[in-house]
Amino acid sequence: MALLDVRNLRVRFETHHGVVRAVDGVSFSLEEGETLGLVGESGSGKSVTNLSLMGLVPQPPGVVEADALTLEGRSILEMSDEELRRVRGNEVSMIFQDPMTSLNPLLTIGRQLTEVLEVHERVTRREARRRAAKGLDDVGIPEPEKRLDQYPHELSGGMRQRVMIAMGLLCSPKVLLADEPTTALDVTIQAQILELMKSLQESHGTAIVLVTHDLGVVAGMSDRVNVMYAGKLVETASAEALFESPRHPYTAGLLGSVPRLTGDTGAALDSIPGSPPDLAALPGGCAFRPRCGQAIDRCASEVPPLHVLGSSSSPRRTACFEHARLGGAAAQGGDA
Amino acid sequence: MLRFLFRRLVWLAITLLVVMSVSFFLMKNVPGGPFDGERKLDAQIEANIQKKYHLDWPLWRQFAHYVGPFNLDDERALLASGDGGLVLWRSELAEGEPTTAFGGVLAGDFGPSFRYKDFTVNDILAQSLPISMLLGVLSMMFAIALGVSAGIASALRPGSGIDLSLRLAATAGIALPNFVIASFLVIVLVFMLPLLPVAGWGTIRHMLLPGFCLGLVFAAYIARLTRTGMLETLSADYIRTAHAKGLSSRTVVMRHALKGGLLPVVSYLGPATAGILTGSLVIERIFFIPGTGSHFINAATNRDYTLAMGVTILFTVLVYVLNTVVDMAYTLLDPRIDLEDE
Amino acid sequence: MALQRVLRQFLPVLLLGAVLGAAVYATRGARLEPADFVFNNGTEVQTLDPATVTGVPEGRAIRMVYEGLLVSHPETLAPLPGMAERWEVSEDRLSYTFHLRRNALWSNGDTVDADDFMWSFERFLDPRTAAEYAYMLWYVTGARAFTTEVEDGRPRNSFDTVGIERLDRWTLRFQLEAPCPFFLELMAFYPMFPVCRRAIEDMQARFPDTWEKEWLRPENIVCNGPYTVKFRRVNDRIRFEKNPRYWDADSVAFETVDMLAAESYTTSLNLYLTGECHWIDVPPANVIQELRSREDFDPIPYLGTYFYRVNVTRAPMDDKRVRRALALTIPREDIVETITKAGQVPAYTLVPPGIAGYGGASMPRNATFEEDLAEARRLIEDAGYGPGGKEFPTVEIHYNTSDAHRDIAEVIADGWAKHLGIRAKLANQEWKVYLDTQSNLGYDVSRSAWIGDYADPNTFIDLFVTGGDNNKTGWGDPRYDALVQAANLEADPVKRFELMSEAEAVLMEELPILPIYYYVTQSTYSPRLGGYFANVKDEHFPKFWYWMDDEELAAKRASYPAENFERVKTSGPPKGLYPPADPRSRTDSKAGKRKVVRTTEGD
Amino acid sequence: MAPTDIEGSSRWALDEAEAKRLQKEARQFKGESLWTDARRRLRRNRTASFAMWFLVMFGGTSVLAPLLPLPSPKALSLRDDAAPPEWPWAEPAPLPKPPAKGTAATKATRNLWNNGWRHRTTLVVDAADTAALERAASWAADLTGRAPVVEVHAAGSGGLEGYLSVPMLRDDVPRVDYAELSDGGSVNTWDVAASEGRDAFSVISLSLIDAEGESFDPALVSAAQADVRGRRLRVLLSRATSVEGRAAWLVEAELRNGLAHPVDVILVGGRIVSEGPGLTDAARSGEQSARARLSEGIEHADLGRRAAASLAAAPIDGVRYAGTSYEDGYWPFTGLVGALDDLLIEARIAIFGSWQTGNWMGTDSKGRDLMSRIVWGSRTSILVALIASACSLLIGVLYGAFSGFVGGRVDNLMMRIVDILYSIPFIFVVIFLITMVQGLAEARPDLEIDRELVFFLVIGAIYWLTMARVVRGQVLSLKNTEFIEAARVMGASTLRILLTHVVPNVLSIVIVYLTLTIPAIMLFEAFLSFLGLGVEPPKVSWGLLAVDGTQVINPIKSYWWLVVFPALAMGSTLLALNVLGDGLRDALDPKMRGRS
Repeated sequence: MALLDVRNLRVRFETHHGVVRAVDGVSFSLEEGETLGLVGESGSGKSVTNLSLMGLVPQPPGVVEADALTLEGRSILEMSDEELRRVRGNEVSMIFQDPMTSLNPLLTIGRQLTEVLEVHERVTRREARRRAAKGLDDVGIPEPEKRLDQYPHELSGGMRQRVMIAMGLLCSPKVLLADEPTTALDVTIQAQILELMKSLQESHGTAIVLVTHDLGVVAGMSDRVNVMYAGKLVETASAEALFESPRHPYTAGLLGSVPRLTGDTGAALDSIPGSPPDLAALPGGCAFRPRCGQAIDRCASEVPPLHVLGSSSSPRRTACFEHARLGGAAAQGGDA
Repeated sequence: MLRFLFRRLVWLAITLLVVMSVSFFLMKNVPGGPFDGERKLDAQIEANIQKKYHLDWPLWRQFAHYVGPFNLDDERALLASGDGGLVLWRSELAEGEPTTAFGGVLAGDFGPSFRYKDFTVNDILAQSLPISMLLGVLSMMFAIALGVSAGIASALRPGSGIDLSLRLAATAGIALPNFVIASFLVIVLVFMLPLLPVAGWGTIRHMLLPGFCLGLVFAAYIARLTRTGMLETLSADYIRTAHAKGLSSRTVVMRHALKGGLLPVVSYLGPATAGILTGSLVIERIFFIPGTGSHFINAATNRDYTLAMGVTILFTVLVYVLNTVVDMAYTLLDPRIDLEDE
Repeated sequence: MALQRVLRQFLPVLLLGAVLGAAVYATRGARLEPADFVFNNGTEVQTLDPATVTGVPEGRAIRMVYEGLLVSHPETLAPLPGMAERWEVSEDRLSYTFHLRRNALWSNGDTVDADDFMWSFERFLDPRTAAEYAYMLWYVTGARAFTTEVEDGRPRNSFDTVGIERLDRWTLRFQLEAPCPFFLELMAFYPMFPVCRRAIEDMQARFPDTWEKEWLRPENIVCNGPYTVKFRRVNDRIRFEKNPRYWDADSVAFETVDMLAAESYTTSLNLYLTGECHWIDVPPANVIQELRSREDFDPIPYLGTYFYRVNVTRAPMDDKRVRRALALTIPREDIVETITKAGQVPAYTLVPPGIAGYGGASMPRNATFEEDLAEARRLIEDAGYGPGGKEFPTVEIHYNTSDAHRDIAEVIADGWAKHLGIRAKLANQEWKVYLDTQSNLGYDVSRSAWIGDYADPNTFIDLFVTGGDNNKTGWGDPRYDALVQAANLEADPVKRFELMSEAEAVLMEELPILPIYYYVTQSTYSPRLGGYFANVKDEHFPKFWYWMDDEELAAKRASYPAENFERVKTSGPPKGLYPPADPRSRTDSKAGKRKVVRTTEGD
Repeated sequence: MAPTDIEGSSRWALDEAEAKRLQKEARQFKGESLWTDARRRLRRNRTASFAMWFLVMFGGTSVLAPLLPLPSPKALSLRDDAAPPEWPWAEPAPLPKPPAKGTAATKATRNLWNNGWRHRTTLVVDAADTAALERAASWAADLTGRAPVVEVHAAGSGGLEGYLSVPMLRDDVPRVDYAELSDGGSVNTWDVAASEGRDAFSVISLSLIDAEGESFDPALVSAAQADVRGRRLRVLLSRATSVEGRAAWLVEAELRNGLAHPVDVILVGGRIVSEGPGLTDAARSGEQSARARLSEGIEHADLGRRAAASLAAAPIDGVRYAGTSYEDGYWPFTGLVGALDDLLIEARIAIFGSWQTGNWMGTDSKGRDLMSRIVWGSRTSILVALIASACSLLIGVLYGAFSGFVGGRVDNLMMRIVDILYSIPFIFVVIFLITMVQGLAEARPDLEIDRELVFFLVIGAIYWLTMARVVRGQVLSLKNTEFIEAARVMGASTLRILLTHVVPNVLSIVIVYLTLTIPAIMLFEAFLSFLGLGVEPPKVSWGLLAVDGTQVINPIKSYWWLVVFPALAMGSTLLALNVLGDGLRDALDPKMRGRS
């Protein structure tokens, strides 16, 4: 049984603009110790997917539905508030994008760390403090005891993200949802943090859902990658396979817009023309069609289903009618 | 922190000096005098009175005499006590010793009151200030308890019926002058349901109505500030973090949101307390409470120069101290702010 | 930083401590034992020093603790023996001799003797005391010079030049400059009350700087009246305690009396209605309508007139015809019936009625108000204003801020506009500014009032002599001055009043003032209060007060005139406070029947 | 990189189509402007838009007060007691005592008889005597050229009495008969400055109103002018706002052409339509005093007297002259508002005639209609709220923003100044300033100081302190945010940063604070007015009404309506203000963009 099983997850927000389908029929599963990358542009539904895994989508205006949304077989959707609370931070924890604003500026680091332990494990204050210090030590923060009494504003961004990670891992959760954990950090820190997460994953055996738009990060971290566009999964594959030959024009576009060190440095980066669609007013057919260079007539009328491709050892799926042609094109260097 | 306090103290001294001189010259330039009455006095009697209270001196001299530290009263020797030694403080004088060198505000003497001739300004303030402070504390407690809980309740469910009705009540509290509310409450709680004494000062029962009426408008303000502040903090990222940690909603609100949400309230407390002190005039009248509030206006309308100066100085110091306390409390609540920055 | 950390830790504790401390402090205030009798004095008294007081509220307090040579009868105000047992007046009415009683003691045990009086009068007149009422004693020879001739801050003359003489330890004699028919009344007037010389000199020695306040502190004050001061709370109350050393202590009923300083009329009424206060001096204007049918509200004429001063130095009010037109057009009936409501009487003279033997002179009027109006219009035209004539400038009615004054001014302005076509603007000023403006003649028409200090027309007539301190109109007339002068020198009371009436006639012809109405007293008091009488000066004397027992109350109620008064609940007084065993001093006062004054429309 | 590089480089060069596409994209991305968005969101916020409409309605009522058929807010109708509210359809409550005849309210016709708004001459006839009534009516019509209104009320003796009254508009004046005019008899002449010799001038007051629409003959005016004791005519006044069927400029032209002598000033309806060269100060002051005269209706009193005289000379059987009353009915406003009010009054009379509402909210103890006082009082209160809060807003926000933004020593100093000002007893400041202004106004009447305006400004000047503090605190925390840094990096000037970045971001707290301040200001105004430092009676404001109201709450008798209605008016307006304030805050909050 998968640790986390998501089938046909649909999240919509009912706003005055109309119904926004932030996530529309996403399915995936997560095994223990696995790292799943969730890639896409802003607004493609990655973060909402993540939040719905925690039961944190604000309702109303949000509505979360799924054929299955289970953690170790227990349905997250059917959990009571109390049960959800026990899951959060304990079995599933989350790291947010911006360490600057995600820590409460008015409370000490120690207080914010220990309260997780106090809530989920009945430990004494002293024990909680000890473990919090150890947690900080684990994520490579020097002088953890001293840090406990400091306030977030006294730490650098990287330090704060380390604190966030330490907080996320304090209760040894089974799943760590990392929502763009490195976006707000500079590159050297980014690498450290990623390295840290990887090593911690190994030591804790935690499964990670890594939400990012940084393909480099995904490549380095993930076992498998889900690419999302306009609330839908458009491609899912193992990291290597995906990078080798994207089978969806959007994936290809994403890859094409990553600067490379090799090859013609003077060449222009290929950007995907246009901008992400308004989720409240999606065009019929394939949502990517207006920006797609490969679109055919059928794309306008039908929503392409996820085609299963590849071998059973490395299963991959793509939601493009033209995936076969694309496979060849991708080999030519992502010239979409 | 200590440096901050020291600096504030220096500023307080400067502020006081400026306030004192501006107020002094202002009030002396307002028409009318303390001894004017319906009956105009014989010129000589008026001159006698003026002389007795040194109102015939040039302004600068009156001011110097008022501020001190040297006693400029010509009837008494300057600078020296009876035995020729220098006296620094009244208490150094043996009882019955005939002179003092020091007087004025700097020697802690606010002078005689012109209106309450049997009392010095010190006497009056010493009598009325504790009463006002008590009333103020009580109404502040009312205000904070009512205001903060109403503010939280309405911030947790913005747009709901509770929110709307609380906001309605808060607005009514602001819009209806407290004397209207006080008059109605007196009718209801004293005459229709004889629960509370009608007026006066003494037991805790005497304080409930005035405390409530006085605090109500501030409760309404605080409720609004709390609501705004809470809405702001509740939408902050760290609240989401706290939820993700698995904290119960109550803990999230009480521990994570409230502190931030109350920051605007804290900075409001300084002016609010000052407002309660001066704004208690009407409530003091209605409930017949011998507090300081009425002096703020009455001393001015009576042209009781010394008392007016006394309450002005008192008010300045109080507001100053309160604001300093609030600033300190602010830094204690919000670690990001450093007092040394100021 | 470290300090901050510590504070941060302890802030909640500190706050909690503060709150708890406040709560403890709050509950600490023990409940005050209620006094036997409580009355509202309306404001905090300025001082308890008889020499320097002026106002009515102060008078009430002074009478609690001091007694002068004479006291007044509570109803008729006739002089009764006080500190003086008996007195003689010389034939020429210029010399008064008082014989002190020998059993009068100060509350410290000292005897009250002529020295105390001599010292007190000297102090009263001394410019250094700066007594506002010093001029009241200027009828005594040399007194005026003693007060006003100052050298180096001291009186130039010795007190020997003043016509107050100590004949022996128990006898005093006053020599007057001119006959003063109300001199005995003056001797019962509170500024003339004595203070204890030894006690004050003691304080002067002990507190050379602050003795002026020290001797008045409750623990230091030495009194010779029916009560002593137990404690004072500014703006709250003065608690009086019966003075056991008072010479007539047997007839004093109440052990303790509280004098409140509640300024709000509504609060005062509320206190009265809840039984926490037994006598209030003024109820709120809007309940007077309701009160008038009750037995506890008993307005009677009061020695005061409400009038407008006219600035005769300004055109067009420098024209007598204009002033008369203005005076004729004031809707007095409307004012007393719909604004003041307490039974005030429309005034057409300066001197209020109620001074026995004084005829006075009223301003000439026509048979009806309509004819008055017609005459007024004619006068305005004669004066050259109105259609075809000059334009009448806007008149400003100047008054000090108060609802009652505003209401009256609105009605008068309305009347002038309606009947004369004169636009009147209202200008209210804060009290002291108002006084300043009035003294400097910075007004057109200014609201004024005068309450008589003693029951003699002189207290009113004297105001408007040319250049008088309280004239404040810029008006002056040699005829008037001569008549007033003559009256002041006249020994024959009848002739004197005639001269004064003539003077008033001049005033009413010239009209530098526009009389509006005469005051009434507005005291509201428990029907059970005995020894209390409404009188023309609204002065009340604590030594006579007591609680009626049920029998007496029933008798009092039975004596009400045919009009049915609404009975009000009277809270039962504490036991043992019914009339004292020896009601000597009340015998004649008790016989005094309740007078009911109902001012009615037109009859 | 230099801009020329961009243009020169083909790599960066955009073809036109591409540029358009990008622009379109940008537009799409940018969506709508902050303000459009705010407006949209405000419209969508139902409570806020309701509040806004409510306020607009209330403001409209206040501005259009003269148009509404309300009784006069100032005309007294003396009676024993304040009257409780009555339903619009209810029979008028009997008065506690019969009113003095011909002067005040009567039972059945209170509406007509509540003084104010019009001048009238009243005749008393026996209501039963129809013939007398008719005689009186025709006599009145003859005299005035206007149909009288008949009112009937109970006479004191139990019978009925008819009151016949001739309602007159404010600008109605006795018609000047041209025949009369030619012999100079009825031209009113004020020798305003006659005694001053050389500068002497005359003011001729003529009625140009022409009820029957007869033509206006300037020649007659000219003739009259020659009649004026041979003096040069300096000012020509007309008391009519217009001549029927004739534009003001036409009247002016006619006057000009028709007059034989030069005229310095021509006034039509109290407004100067033409100024000649030789206008002296004396003439100006004469013009002013004459203008003040215009609205007073003394002419009508004259009519009344004429009527009385005529009746006395030739009595009509059963008809008695009762009196003449005239009243503006409200306190006049100056300037534009005054001009507008004149128009509105005329519209009111055209629409409603003499009908006016009953005492739907009761009356005060002087018989003035409370509803009317609330409506008219709103003018003062809204004015004070607007002026004072605008004043406090302007000073407070700029001062606070500057102080907070500049920071450091300047900030410290500026805040200490606020502390000092905060402590100085405001009451002395107010008394001092008001006394000063009064003195100045007396010394220099030519400055035309509006005392009330000054008073409002003083209130505003007192209330900016807290605003400055609030804003400064907010700015202090904004100062170090990235977007301000960004703006600074981009070289924006301090002022620009303040105005475009800081101020909009403190707006939400400012709005909240403002909605809290306005009620305080209204009450403060009442308090100061009570001390004699503010508006002068008979003018009222809501604050004054509320203060007056509380004095009537007591256990013996409570005139509840005198508290409830003013409090309701004030409360609902302030509630609407608050709701609107919240709505505005939400609408302006960039973080709330796109949300509901």
